[in-house]
Amino acid sequence: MGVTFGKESASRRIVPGGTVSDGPERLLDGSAILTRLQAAVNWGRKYSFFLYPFVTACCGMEFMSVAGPKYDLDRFGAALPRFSPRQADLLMVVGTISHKQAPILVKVYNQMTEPKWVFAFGVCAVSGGFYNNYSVVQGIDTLIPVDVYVPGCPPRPEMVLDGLLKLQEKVAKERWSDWPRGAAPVTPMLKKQE
Amino acid sequence: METNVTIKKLSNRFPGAIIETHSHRGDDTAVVKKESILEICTFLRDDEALLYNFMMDLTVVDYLGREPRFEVVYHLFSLRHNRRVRIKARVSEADAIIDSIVPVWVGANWFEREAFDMYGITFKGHPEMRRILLYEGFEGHPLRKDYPIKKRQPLIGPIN
Amino acid sequence: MVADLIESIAKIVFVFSVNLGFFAPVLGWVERKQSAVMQDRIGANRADIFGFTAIGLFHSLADALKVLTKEDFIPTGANRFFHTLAPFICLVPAISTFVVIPFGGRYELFGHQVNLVIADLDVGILFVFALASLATYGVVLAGWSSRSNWSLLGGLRASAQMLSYEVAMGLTIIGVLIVYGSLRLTEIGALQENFFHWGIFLQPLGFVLFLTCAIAENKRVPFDMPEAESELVAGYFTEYSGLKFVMFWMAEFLEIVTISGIVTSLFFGAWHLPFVSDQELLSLFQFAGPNGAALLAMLVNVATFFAKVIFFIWLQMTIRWTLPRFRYDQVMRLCWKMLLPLSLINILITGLVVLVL
Amino acid sequence: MSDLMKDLHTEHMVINMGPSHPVTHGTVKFLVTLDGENIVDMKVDIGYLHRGFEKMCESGTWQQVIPYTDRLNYVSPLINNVGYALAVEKLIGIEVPERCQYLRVIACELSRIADHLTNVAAGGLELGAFTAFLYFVEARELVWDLIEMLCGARVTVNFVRIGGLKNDLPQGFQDKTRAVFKECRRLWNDVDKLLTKNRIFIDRVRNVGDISAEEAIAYGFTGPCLRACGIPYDVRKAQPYLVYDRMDFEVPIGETGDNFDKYLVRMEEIQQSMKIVEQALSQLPDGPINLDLPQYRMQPKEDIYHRIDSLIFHFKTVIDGIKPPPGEVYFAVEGANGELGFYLVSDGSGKPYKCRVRPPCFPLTAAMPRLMKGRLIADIVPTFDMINMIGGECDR
Repeated sequence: MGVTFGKESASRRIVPGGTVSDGPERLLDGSAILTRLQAAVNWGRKYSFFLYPFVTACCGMEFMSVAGPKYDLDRFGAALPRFSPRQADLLMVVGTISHKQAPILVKVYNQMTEPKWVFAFGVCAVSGGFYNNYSVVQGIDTLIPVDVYVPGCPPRPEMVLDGLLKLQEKVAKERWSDWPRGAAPVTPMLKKQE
Repeated sequence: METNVTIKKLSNRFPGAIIETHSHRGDDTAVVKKESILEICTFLRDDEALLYNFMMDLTVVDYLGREPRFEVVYHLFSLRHNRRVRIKARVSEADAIIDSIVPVWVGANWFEREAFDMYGITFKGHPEMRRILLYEGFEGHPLRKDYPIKKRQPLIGPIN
Repeated sequence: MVADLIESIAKIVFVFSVNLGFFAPVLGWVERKQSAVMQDRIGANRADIFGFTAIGLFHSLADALKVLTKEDFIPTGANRFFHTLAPFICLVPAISTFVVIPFGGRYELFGHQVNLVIADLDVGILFVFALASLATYGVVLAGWSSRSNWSLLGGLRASAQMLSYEVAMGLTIIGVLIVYGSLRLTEIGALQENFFHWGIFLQPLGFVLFLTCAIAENKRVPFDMPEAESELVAGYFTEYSGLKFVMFWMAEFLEIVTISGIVTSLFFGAWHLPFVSDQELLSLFQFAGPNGAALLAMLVNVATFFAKVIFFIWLQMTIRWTLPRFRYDQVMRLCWKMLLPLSLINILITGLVVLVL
Repeated sequence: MSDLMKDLHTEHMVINMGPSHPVTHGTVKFLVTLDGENIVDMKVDIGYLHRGFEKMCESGTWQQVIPYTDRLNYVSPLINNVGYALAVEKLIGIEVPERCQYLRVIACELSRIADHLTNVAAGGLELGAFTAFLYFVEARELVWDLIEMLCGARVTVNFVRIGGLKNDLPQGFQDKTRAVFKECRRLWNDVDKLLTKNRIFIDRVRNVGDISAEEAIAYGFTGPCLRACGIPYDVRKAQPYLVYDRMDFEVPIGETGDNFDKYLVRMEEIQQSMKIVEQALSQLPDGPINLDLPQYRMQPKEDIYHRIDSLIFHFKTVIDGIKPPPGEVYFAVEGANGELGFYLVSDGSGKPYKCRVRPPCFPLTAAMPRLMKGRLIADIVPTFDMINMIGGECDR
């Protein structure tokens, strides 16, 4: 029997074991050429993350260190920060997201072109951290889908590199049918005046 | 002692406007009537013996249950005399309006906006009295003691 | 006739495979690695194929694969036609400029004259300028058609900057033209056989001015106003994604190669080895017979040319990673108040010297 | 020319810089009205990193505030720690032992070095001088190694306690400091060569963002930005706290208050702070680092495990919090950006009734429209960098 996950993936029925039971993927499943091509593309994607650094808070200090000479994110092919969301693949949410900031984060996510991944950097992005109050979003996964969670306040650079490697592993296992992800499943709550 | 020169001068100059004074832990403090805050600030800035040219900080304390409920607290600093003073003005909840001191120190602009944002005190004569740290559409003033700490007003999202 | 055709095709294939197949991807890698070395880092080195990492060379391949499968995005309300056209207008001139740059001399091979340039135009240098001006349209169109304020600002800056520097660049060349008396790049190259007749010795000021203008024309740091990251997000290509975005990048990289090629042709003795004349080179390879000697000499010359090109690429990369960025008005002031008068002075001095001699 | 301008149909362009824009560090929005490249008007919108600092402080005990202070100015957290602890100590009316005071000075100055290094590095980065950025990030990494050695964390340190410190100096700290400072000075010299005499850099920063001393005072400038205007106001000299009066250091000042002066002041302060740390280490006296007042400062762990009175005090201070007498104080220290003041109100309970921070970069950011009007859009970059707005502190 299939298991259905969440609202956004309701159209996809996923069987334990990982094969998708219906949709176009079924026809292509087992096609050797497509599988090899997919593996090659995944290989390319995992070594070529263009980052969009959504840096808001303290974790930015550690983010600088991760990009700096000692830890050197560039070794994994993820050093090119693109400040235009159109060109970025990996949205690095570095730091606390307040309710005032949330619509902007969602907008940036929606502006990014597929395929796109999200990296929650630091405990504030993961769960809101110890700021459990009126102004802080309790984890960015309430707004946008997240691929890797790296806790820590701020996380040490080693943890960030580990998170990046985990993401690479995840990307290597992806299928064509995982894309596109589409826009973030959120709706405006309060009317915001400009 | 020369430490309370400021308070002495203030009491001499504005005998009717000073409600009380103290120097707890060496911090000279004067509680003044809110109607005369602009006049007192101008005096503190311009008097030769005082010259409080820095408006260091402006904040509000919410004494819930006391009347008047709010205290607007000004911290001033004189570079020439290397001296600090704290001026407080009490504002009631029903009439939460006080004169803006932006004409005296232009730097007070954002501090007053923040006080408005967090405590809902209106500063009369302020050039741009609107929220600064929170967003338009946020209801209530979060630093008031009766605002629940976890009462969220999200702009976006199904959750939160 | 057939031999001519074969020769042309061989040259075209050679030049384009070197440019597109070697320089374009490798320069991406070089830029990453050189910046890494300059900054005490290691740089990209993890992408592997069957365990081989090739000191990070495969990262360029990974980038290419990813970019090819990235969503192609056109903003709502943008002009779809021009938005798609713009990167092509940028890339095509960058590729085709190399057509007139000679990468070797003339050789007698099996009774057939081989001239190592694809199109030996008698107005070669003008052709370069004409194509360089075309690239401006690509940038301006990209900025305008994206329907974004950042792009528009980037496009405006680009149009002003590139046009201004074209004027200055054109004037810096005139000194060279006076000295060598030709617009044909092969001829200018051939005249630099003697080491002391290299453009750098005859036109030192012209060389410095030309290199500055050329880097500015290519919009790289410190002249990257149109794409200044900290001011305009990504400038004129803010709204481009995937392949089209990379086309702008490739155009930039290829232009580095082109600039290096032109600088080498005009100022650094083109394909000649210093202190070795063509005759001496040929006599050096006498042992291989006349055809073999010509072939070997040709190889040496081509290698020399590309070695010089690579040197200038390195120089441009070093400048890129060392200097901070100008401000927009300073860039324009530098052009109109410094480079332009200096190049006029250069023309004047060159003219006087030529007249007197 | 003016007739031509009248005939041309032109309109101003309004663009939105931020809150997610490379120059704004993700926490501030500039609404810029442009006439071509010139800034006609500018509005600054902050609050994107408002995390309810004061509300959180009021909900915890006095000691639980210290981790929150770390995250105010997260580039120099130790200064915030020290400032808060000193303010609470003033409220209670106690003074920490001499050795503790020296160690707090060392901690403060290390933080200040890291802060200024970061600031100059970020300034370089945004002007395109990527290499200078990485040199100073490397230097900062070394200073962070020292901080990590001292308190076990790199960024959010939580090192200072009310009435003392978390721990004493670790073994070998002196030697490590000497080695690190040697390396820092070398990198400092490299960056000095790369930037201070670099014509492009000078052109970008000189005569941009300048402000007169009177205006700076009216806006409430403090710290390096005020000193760049030529006013030698430094809380460490004006109202010496801890043992700063025993240190021999100078307060660098500028002349015009432009970005170049701010940069030079910060560069010189890095040197002065290194000098202070060296002096403090050489003068460091022996003795306890914590006050022996169990109702305010936790007793050593051995005592808690073995003595019932210590255990009771420990229980009371952890569960109820320490209880300063009712009253109010304002205490200012010299933060990396200027005067960092804490205004505390106690109602005699275990929780702060009010814990207000005077953020130094709040008035600095407020002056951005004044500094930028009539300038070019590219000038926002160095000016905003040299103001060094830190989101955590400005928005709290």
